[in-house]
Amino acid sequence: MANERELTMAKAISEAIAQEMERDPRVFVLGEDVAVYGGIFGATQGLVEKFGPDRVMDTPISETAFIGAATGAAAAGMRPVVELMFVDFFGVCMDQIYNHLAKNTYMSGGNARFPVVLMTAMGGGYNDAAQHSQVLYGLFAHVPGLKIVVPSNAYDAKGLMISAIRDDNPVMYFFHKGLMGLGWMKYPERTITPVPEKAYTIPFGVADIKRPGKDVTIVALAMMVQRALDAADELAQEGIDAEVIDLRTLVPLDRDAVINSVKKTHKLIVVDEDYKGFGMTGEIAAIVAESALDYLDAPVKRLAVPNVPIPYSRPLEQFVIPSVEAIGNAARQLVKK
Amino acid sequence: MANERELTMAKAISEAIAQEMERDPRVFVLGEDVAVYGGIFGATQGLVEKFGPDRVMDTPISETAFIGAATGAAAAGMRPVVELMFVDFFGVCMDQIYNHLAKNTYMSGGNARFPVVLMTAMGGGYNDAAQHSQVLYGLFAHVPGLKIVVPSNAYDAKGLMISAIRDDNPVMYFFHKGLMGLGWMKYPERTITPVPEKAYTIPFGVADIKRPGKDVTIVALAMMVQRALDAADELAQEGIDAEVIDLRTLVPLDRDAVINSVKKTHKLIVVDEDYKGFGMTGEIAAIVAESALDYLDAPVKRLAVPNVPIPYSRPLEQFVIPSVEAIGNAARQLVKK
Amino acid sequence: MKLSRDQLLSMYRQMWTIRFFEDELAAAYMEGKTPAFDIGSGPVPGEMHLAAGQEPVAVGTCAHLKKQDTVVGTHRPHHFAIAKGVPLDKLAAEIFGKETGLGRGKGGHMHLFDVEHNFSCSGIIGAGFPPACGAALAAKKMGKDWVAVAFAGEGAANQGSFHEALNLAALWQLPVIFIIEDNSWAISVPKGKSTSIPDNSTRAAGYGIPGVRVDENDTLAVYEVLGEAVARARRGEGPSLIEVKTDRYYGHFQGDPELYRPKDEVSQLKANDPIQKLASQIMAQGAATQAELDAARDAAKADVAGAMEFARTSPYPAPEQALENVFV
Amino acid sequence: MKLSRDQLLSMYRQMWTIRFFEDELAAAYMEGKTPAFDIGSGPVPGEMHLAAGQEPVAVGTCAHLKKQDTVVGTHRPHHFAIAKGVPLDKLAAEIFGKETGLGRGKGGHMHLFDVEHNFSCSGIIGAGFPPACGAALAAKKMGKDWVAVAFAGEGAANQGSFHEALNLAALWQLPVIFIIEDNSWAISVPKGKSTSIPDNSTRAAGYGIPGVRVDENDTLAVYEVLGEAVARARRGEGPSLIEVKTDRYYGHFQGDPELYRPKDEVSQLKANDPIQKLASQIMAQGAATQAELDAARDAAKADVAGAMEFARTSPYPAPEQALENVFV
Ligand SMILES: Cc1ncc(C[n+]2csc(CCOP(=O)(O)OP(=O)(O)O)c2C)c(N)n1
Ligand SMILES: Cc1ncc(C[n+]2csc(CCOP(=O)(O)OP(=O)(O)O)c2C)c(N)n1
Ligand SMILES: [Mg+2]
Ligand SMILES: [Mg+2]
Repeated sequence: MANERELTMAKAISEAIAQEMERDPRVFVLGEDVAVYGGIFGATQGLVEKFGPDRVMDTPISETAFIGAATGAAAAGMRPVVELMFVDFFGVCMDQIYNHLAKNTYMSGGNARFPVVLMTAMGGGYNDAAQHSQVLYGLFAHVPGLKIVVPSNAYDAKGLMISAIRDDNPVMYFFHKGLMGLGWMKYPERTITPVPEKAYTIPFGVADIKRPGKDVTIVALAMMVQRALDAADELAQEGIDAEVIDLRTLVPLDRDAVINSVKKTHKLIVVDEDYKGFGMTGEIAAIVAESALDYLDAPVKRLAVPNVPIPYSRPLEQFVIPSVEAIGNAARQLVKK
Repeated sequence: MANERELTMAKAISEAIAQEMERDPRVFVLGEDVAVYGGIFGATQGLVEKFGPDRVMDTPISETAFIGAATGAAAAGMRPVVELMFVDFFGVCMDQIYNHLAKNTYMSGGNARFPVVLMTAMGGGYNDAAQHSQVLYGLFAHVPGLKIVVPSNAYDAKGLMISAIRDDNPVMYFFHKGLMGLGWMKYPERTITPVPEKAYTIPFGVADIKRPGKDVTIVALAMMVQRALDAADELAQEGIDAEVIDLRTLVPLDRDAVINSVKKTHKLIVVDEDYKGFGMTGEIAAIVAESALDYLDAPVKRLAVPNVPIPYSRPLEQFVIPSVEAIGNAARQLVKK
Repeated sequence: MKLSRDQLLSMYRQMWTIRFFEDELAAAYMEGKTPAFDIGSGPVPGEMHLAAGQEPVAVGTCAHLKKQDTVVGTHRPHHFAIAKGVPLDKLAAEIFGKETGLGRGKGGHMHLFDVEHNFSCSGIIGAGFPPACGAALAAKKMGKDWVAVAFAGEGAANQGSFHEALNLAALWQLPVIFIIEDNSWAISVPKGKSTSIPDNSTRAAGYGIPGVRVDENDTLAVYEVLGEAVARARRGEGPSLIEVKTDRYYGHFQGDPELYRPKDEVSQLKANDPIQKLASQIMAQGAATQAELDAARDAAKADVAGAMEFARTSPYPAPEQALENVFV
Repeated sequence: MKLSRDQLLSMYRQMWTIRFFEDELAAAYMEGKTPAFDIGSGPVPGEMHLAAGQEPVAVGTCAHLKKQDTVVGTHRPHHFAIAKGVPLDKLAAEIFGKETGLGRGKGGHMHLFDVEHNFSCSGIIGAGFPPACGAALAAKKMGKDWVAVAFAGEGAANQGSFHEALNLAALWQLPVIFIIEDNSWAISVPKGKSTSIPDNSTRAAGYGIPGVRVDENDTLAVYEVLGEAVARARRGEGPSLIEVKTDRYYGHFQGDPELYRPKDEVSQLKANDPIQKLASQIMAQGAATQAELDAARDAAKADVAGAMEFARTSPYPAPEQALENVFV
């Protein structure tokens, strides 16, 4: 059955882009090693073969120039999908991203449109150290003007990418390297899912309850969704019924999904591969402290990278990125209380 | 009496730098318009006249080059004070700041030192629009490796600057334009304070209770401290006794000051001139939800810029930056409950 | 390239429109700021960078451009906007922070977006080079002969974005023209203290593209050089880099004490005023009479007065509008 | 500049040290990654960029440098580190993620810091230019004749940081040398698809400084050209820009399928191996015998074996050490 076809996240993303390129001649792709190589993490695999080098363009290593060019091309009527190879490199081009792409629509009073998808690889766990392992979406969610998309499996990845390309606003699309289903990097089984062949969209701002539960709410994104699900499986055997909420987009943010879940479970764990301070875990905890305080039975728990750069050595890196075990233990502690 | 001498924040900062330059020949200053002009916001006024152009260097408009050069000079034994004219420009040089200056010490296993003070102007309220009005310290506090200093008056500004220059770590020092006491921009009276002539230090990570109170805790930084104090004055006349906590540094963060105050007042307002989402207000609220949940009598209140770029037009800008009135009303609501 | 009488008169009028616009703004800016200057007060608050004296680079360039061509300006953007045809009313209203402005009052003087005339600008130095490349890339992809022009100050030519954009444009043979407006100053820093070579157009050699410097603040000289660059771009032969010498009459921003600037510099510059120069050139060519020139000037003055009136009488946006337009 | 016998032998030995180091690492890297390749497995996980074939640019340059001189390397840093004198043991241990490594296992192969030998590097393309300027500025301020060298790939020369640093260095006459290592590839992108001109040294003209290209992967040719550049810098006459042609033997990173690369490219390159070339040159000069060359090679091999052994037998850091060293 066609519907039962399973894809990796990388294939789901490249298929989404290909389908939109077929549908809309204004869509084109640019970035470092996106054409001949097919994207270092495979997000653009097969595209240059299908659409040729005018629509799938390898760029020089000059992120400011080509991301800024995407903004300019969008203003002139195109719909670029531009790849920043690792999100960790944002510092060389952040001005074009946040002072221009993100703010131009607002500064124009809504008159100008910038339909750009800025996609980027994120995440650690394979010892790529401090400059190649971060997720950083919290930082981009902090500054207004970018929609922030962070899929955790192939099905979501395709639908969210199609929504991103069709959106008339700048969308930053983060894919976790360890979820892409690459032949050369370990990935959780669950990230490979059935993916419909036809194009479909997933709306932004709608969290997905990846596992319903009644004892404790676990809010997460990307790899941490997968780890939360693994933890939930273990917890289930101990009689603890965890609800796992995959936010899927940080901007717009599905506040209600979090609040409603906490109203049901009365306990909240926020798990993040981003730095702990001043980020996603704080925001989610704050939303609950603002809007569902009386429903909380126990202090909020935050698991995240403990405000240190990502270390290289394996035991160090494994220590700082929240593990299945750490998530499980947090839940056990909360439920015991 | 010498101790009673009052200074503006701009003079306090430039005096601190001058005293450290006298004390330590390794200290030098570089940045755009820091020499002949004396710094657009006066933070380096009088320095080139005193120390000459070799120690106070005007740079080309190339923040990546000169901030990266500060890092390299620090590695080689100097102690640069480098100015990024407006924090809003960070996007052109963020890679040098956060991937290098901030992470190098960690990546070297603590073997390399980078005693750089990166000082920068922040803040709105004078209609300078989306690219010249942000505070953004939440973003820098999110990424590890930078100490984050944000003074609210002249006394703190001098002591914190001297601590910053003497620190062997990278310190990012934010001054609010509207607190500098400039002849050409309105400022709150209270930002001008007595400032000792002698050099003195203020330790990082120690919040200052700018006004003790028992009914509600208001946590703030910079201009919002001044507005909170104004609101507290009004509230006092209505019989509401607000405690105003000036965090002074975000990294390190004085968690205990916040927690202890909430344990006393049972009510928390966090006021911020930064964007509301994924920032300082979330972090402070989360700390309380983690560590003092049971002491909270009422939902946490967050006042901050509502996730829009800073608009230009006066009524729009005044709407998005928390006002004395808004702070007062939040306190009134909380205390009424 | 021979300019017709109408073209010359229209350029002359544009020069005056720019000059009057800046002078009127300079006056409006001071309202509410005396006796005590407060940058946040008056009908036009915030930073204000005026381009009086710099008309030639804008007018001489934009005379070659069509509506579909893209212009990206700088933090000192009014002369470019006016020369590109941005409606004066909406321009002025935006600068006054009014609901009727180009950006409904959200952008302000450094952030002007006119979708119809393909004009935009930014307060970030050097930021205009990459989006201009993108507009040129789009034109190429769409098979149009549209070109894009990025203007920037001589101070901006030391930003990394300049190099990246030049390389990209040359590599992809984009129809884009980079114009460095050399007014000798970047705030208080003179060119010799910021730039390792005297002439930015020599940097073109590092990208294998033509580089030309226009060494006088002369509208027709700019027009001449840009004619070739624009034609080249339209023919699909790629980018050019042009540096134009020009003169800043006002301070870097209004309120700048200009202590760094030789006292008589500006008065000397004004002795070679480019509007007078253009008038002489037109008269020397016998292309128009003094009366015609005066009429053009008067028309410009009236246009500016009308725009200022429109701006002043337009309503402010309602405060809650601040929450709109983050996304479309 | 005439090299003594000892200098030549020491350079020759260094070339072999680099080559053996990279080859040994290539082997170690695959441990734990067969039959199924997983980048996060084995004693050396993560990305791994090897510099075998690129020895000349490192060895020919660093032969002019003293301990106090600064070198900033790239994401492909081992040849620079070894040539600069970074101790092999600590270098290898860092790459194996061990407590005894240069950065206590925190940095890894792209982030090597040796304070004593003034060596550092970064995984961010183009990021090394500015800190090298800073080291040179510090030397100048301290009145020392120390120089700084920033190495970068030909792909990096299109980053904005390159332009900014060149301008700053030329403007301030800093004792810094920018060396572009042209191995023809930036991952899968050949130079002709990234760079608008054939030779990066022509970009020197945009800054008014000397630019030279070394057109062969030849250690002595690099040595020769760098002699002048380093001497110039030490004399206080400012920066130089040098591009050196070199050859990448391995993939961009280990595990790179290299589908973009002509099949026989590497074997052709190896026919002109720079270590063999240096051997022939030394022999031709009569500076050393084959036996002496062999002894140098064997010594290099033993050094590398010792370093790998040190790395393998050193302990891992304790997990909680992850929380240390954010600040000193
Ligand atoms: C990235 C960045 N750095 C610094 C500034 C502050 N700044 C505004 S205008 C200016 C000088 C610009 O000089 P130039 O490019 O020559 O333009 P001009 O003002 O002379 O028109 C500077 C440094 C900025 N806006 N953006
Ligand atoms: C700012 C930035 N952009 C992109 C990358 C990804 N990247 C790593 S190596 C590389 C190619 C570098 O090519 P080159 O400078 O020629 O060095 P080589 O690998 O050939 O030694 C790229 C694009 C990066 N590390 N940093
Ligand atoms: Mg200028
Ligand atoms: Mg290369």
